[in-house]
Amino acid sequence: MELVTFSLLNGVVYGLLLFMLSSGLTLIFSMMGVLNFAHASVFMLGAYFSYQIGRWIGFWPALVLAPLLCGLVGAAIERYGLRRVHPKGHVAEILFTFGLSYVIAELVIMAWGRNPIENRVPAVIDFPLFQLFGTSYPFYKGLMMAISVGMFTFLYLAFKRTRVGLVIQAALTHPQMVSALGHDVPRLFVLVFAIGSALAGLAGVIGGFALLTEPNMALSLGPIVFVVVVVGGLGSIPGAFIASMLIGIVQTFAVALDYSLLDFMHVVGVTVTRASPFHEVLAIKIAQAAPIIPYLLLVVMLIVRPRGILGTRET
Amino acid sequence: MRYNPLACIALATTICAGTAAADFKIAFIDPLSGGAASAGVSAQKHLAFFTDKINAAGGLNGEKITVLSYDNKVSPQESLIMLKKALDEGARIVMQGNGSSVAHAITDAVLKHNERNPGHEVLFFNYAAIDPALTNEKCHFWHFRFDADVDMKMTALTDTIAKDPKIKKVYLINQDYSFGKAVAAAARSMLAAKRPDIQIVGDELHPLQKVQDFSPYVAKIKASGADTVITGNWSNDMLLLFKAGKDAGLRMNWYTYYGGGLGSVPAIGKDGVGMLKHVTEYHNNVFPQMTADEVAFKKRFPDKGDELFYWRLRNTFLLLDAAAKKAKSNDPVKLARALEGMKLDTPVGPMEMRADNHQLLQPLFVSTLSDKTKYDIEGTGLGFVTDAKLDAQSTALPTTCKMQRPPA
Amino acid sequence: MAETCALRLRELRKNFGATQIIRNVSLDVATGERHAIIGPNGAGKSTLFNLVSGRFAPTSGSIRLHDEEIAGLRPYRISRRGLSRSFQVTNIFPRMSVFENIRCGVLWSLGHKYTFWRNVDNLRDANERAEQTLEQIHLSARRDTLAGVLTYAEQRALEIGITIAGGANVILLDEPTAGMSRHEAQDAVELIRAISKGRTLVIVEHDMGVVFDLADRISVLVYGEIIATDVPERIRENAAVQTAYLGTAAHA
Amino acid sequence: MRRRWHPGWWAAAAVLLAVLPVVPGLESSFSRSILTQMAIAAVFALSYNLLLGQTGLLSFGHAVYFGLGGYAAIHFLRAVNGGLPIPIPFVPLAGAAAGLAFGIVFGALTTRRAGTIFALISLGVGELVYAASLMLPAFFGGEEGVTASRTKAPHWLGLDFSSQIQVYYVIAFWLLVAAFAMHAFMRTPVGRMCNAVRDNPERAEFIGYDPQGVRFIVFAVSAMFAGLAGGLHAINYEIVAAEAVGATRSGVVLLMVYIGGVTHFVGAILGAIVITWLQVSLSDYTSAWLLYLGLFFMAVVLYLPGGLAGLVMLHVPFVRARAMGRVLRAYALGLAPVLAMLLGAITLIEMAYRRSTQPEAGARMKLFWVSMDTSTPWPWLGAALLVAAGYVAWRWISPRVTAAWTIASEEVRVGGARG
Repeated sequence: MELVTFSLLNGVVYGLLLFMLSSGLTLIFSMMGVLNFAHASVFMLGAYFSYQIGRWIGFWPALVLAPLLCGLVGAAIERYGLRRVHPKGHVAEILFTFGLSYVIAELVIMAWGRNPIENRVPAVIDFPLFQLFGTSYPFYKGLMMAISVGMFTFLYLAFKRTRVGLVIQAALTHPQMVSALGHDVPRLFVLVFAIGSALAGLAGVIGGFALLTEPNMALSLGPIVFVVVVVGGLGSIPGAFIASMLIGIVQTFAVALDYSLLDFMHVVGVTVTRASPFHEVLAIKIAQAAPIIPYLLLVVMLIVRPRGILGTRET
Repeated sequence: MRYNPLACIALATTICAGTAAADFKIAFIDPLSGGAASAGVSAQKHLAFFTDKINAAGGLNGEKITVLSYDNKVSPQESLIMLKKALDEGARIVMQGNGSSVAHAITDAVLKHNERNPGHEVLFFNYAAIDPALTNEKCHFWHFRFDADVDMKMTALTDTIAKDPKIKKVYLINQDYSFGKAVAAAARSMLAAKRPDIQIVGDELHPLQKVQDFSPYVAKIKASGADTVITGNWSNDMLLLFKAGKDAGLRMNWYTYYGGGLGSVPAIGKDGVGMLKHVTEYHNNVFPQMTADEVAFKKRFPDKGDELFYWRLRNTFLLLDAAAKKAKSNDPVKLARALEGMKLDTPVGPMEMRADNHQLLQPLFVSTLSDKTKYDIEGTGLGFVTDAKLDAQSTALPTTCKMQRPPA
Repeated sequence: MAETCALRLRELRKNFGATQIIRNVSLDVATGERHAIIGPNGAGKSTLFNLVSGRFAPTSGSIRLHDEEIAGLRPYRISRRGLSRSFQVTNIFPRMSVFENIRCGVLWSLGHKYTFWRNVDNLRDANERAEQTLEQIHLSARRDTLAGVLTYAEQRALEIGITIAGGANVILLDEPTAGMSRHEAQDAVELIRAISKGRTLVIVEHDMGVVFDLADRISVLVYGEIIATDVPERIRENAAVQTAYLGTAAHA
Repeated sequence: MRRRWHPGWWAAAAVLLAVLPVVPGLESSFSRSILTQMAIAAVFALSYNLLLGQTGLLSFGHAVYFGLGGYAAIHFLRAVNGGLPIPIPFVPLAGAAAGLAFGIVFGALTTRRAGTIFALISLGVGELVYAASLMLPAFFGGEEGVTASRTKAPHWLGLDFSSQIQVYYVIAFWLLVAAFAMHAFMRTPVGRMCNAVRDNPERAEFIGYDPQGVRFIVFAVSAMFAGLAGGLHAINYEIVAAEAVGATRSGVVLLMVYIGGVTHFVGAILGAIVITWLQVSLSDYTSAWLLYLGLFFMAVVLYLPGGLAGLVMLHVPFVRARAMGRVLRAYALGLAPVLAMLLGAITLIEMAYRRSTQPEAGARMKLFWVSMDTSTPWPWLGAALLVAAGYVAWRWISPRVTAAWTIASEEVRVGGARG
């Protein structure tokens, strides 16, 4: 019983981390259709900025300044880079951000060196929040959950309820018409990209404690961010939230299951000898394959229901 | 002839081959950029340090050693291209350590090169790839390993576990590839032999460098009631596992291969004191006083992250120097023959290069993290203190290596 | 006996969400007939074309092409059965040459389908048919220019060229002369008359001159319903058509 | 791609490939192995360009078919070592067969969609196959990969394929065959329809073609040639490891094809040559090579969508109209400031790298034969000044450069009309 509650709690915590990571991308991808390969790199920048500001000024100012700085970086990327690439289509946008992810990783190496930096949880938030069956849960994970939920409500309201949200949504599919109605669409895109990057920066501040702050962080995070956005559904913030919860919990529970197809076949009475070629494939335990379950989900979802769980459109 | 873009581009990339000066070239092929760069760059510093020492004392039979560094980015294909470049530039020894996949590519290429180019042989000094296959089914005359392999290190770990009656339930967690599986298999067989009463309550394999959050695995370890964890994880997989354990307040005996690696001790912090053990050929608290080499190394490389981590590289160059004097020639074949079966004394005890499978036997230390040590690691105030020391001979294991030696 | 009806629509309906675009349309187009569909903007003319050509699947109702049911089929299946359509908004292959655009339209119908073992320049039948079509639409001079750089009228001509290149026996033209000058429109009408000999033609057009010049019969579509189908003369006097077009002023 | 290359081009390419390894300066075994690696990369890049350049399909997992082809070929080579009487030059065909088979299996899944969704499915498949390669040591050989020997095989025409030059000629032969076959494929009906589906998938459907059918065929053909490239990799290195199906290889081939130029057939080959050289040699000169590659890639995406081949082809009309002199003068005009900017930027980058990654190497450093002390502010100020001056000069000169350019292109147009 204990393992189930732990898995559930760990699953929720990991799911919220995933959502926090991909919330910025959900905003950018669903509003601007830009599959930002450099999103994880901006997240990494957030972790490095918060480490640096934290050492100079302290954790709480870093919690505010690091996301702002990442927002500025995002605005610069859109204003001086992506703006020229938009007319060339989605493929060019993806390629531009693909090159950008290499550049940001090397710039981080240039500034902070190759080795992981000690982005330790600052004392001010380094105490156990609560005990459950002897396992303590640190406060910073609680803070992370709060921020993650906060991001969800902010995005959901801003996206659906405010005028700016609606205008941005319209600008995605009919930019000419929206600009004809007097809205400065390019500046809107800069705003959206800045907000998305700031969210990534905020996620980086906390993520930097949960994960390892090192130049390879963006690469090792890799495409998990796209899985959340696509499985959740393009253009849907609630979809992304459900997807990150789903992935978090399914992956955590999968780790707890030590059974493989082979065991299942034994139960059904079919025995596969060790010599047969399939033995190796069938012997893979679900726990062993747990971390690649998101990609399995991605491929199956894209084929069966490319709109994703709550998506409104396909590209 | 019409304008042909292909021709002009190909000619523009004329690459001039370096001229072979009359000195003893060692090619160092390891990651110097990208993810695993920190390990490669650290080893590069050790090479520079130890070769300068030998050169200061007159080099090898009068020839100065020059180290040619090549960045292979932990890719077998890049390493093979760099190997060709090194052979062109007259390298006589190739040194590599990070990644068994690279080691297997190089050992295979060196064997084929030597068979196909008699008279231009090259030796392969492997200082860190510890897949047992390299000195068993894949062994050959030109490959020398200067680091204890998976099974030898597991012998040291399981000997220490055998002596600790409090250990009842052991949990194995490793990376899902040949190295991780070798660690798990060795742990199972040796524990069954030495302590049949110990119950293995978990045997976990997770994809290599893919897991971002180890808390589910930590929860599973807690639920299994284990009191000890054995793991061969390295770099991110080790650091993140420690971080998840610390977050969940997991109090566990950690028996590791790379628990003392870069960034690991800061990750586990005070929770590791008395609990984190690792097996190495040296650590900075073996002697009450820092050795001369460590002092000189620290002076030359003051940065916090740069410790004299690879003691085995010191042994490597001791052996090379002795072999050159014994063979009175720098020809790789003679050096290899001199190196086989060579015995040397070192401050921590005698070491021997086995003649049958070219595996170096050197003393192994199992040490525990403690907060009361003279020298600490990466400025954390925590250092390792020796639990048990195995002398070189006791780490020897039977080998299936059937080596073909070149004609005398 | 020879089939009398090339295209037969029965109780065709299409709605997007709550709004009904096509409300219970039934229409017969005889083989070899030139049938025009007219109606005010937003009457659902293009949507009707999209239903017949398979771009959208109808909400309900039946579409029969040469007595075979095609409602809901994918466009390439319908095209293979001999129905080809043009688009109101030019829909060509911009980064391929004009000749290649036409030749692509020809390939399937000549049975080349997915061959990947023969060089397309050696397919005499395809190249001849493409040259012929190029001749018909007067674009031979622009044979090797990229389709994307043609003028608007040339692109409209190419649009028609691709549609007729495949030799389909039922041709749907969606406002072929839209945006053309008087002279260009006249050429287009001659071209349409020439290519629709011996074929069934359904044309959507606003230019009444073109409609009355070409059509054997005319249907008037208003708010998703056909209010009248008749020969041009009677359509001209039909009261219902006038009110639909000219609003209530007609009764004054 | 409009006209068929007349045989002269193929003969020229064949002669060039034959002559290259014996050109003075290129005959060391390292240079030959680089040329071999470029040839393998060219086959792989050409196969990738069938998808990206010709059919508009952006795949992030093309290394899957390269790697699986490589594994099949190496297992086939092991069978040959075990006695199968097949000479070495035919071993890569096993790779092509495996590439085709897996292309069909995975293609059926991946080509159901296009655009961004296709890219993400290919990404997902790539991650799955890479993870599987580490978990199934029987076929993938685990960490140490699968090895075989190309000398324990029946000799063919008296060759034992032990030396690098013989392997080079086998691979050059297959490069020529593959390039010719892929170029011919684009001239077939389904090849033409690939371009049609790239430009306008909807219209392609209205002329009788199922876009998914076309995508499926080109995907399988592209996977076959990627498998062939994997086979060449297998016989050249005699080892195939898990990195052959890794994400980095998929990323590198994307860099090659896009920088080389997606719109021209020769672009992929150009990209393969440049990127292979950069990958192998640039990392010797500077540890910041990945930064330069990233910036170079972004510059191509921003300013050179046609890639290097596009740049070269842009100047062909000038050469023909003998207006090239004017264009070169225009470039010379703009060269000085651009060079100044580059020099300043490179110095700044190298100094920053030296301080962050090699602090122990001391502050003194030699760059472009100029030694400087990075601890003092002067070199930093100097470099920054250089960049600023270069930028200002460029802003001042650039209108003149563009003016000269327009005059030259005007000449070409007028010349064209007259010619």
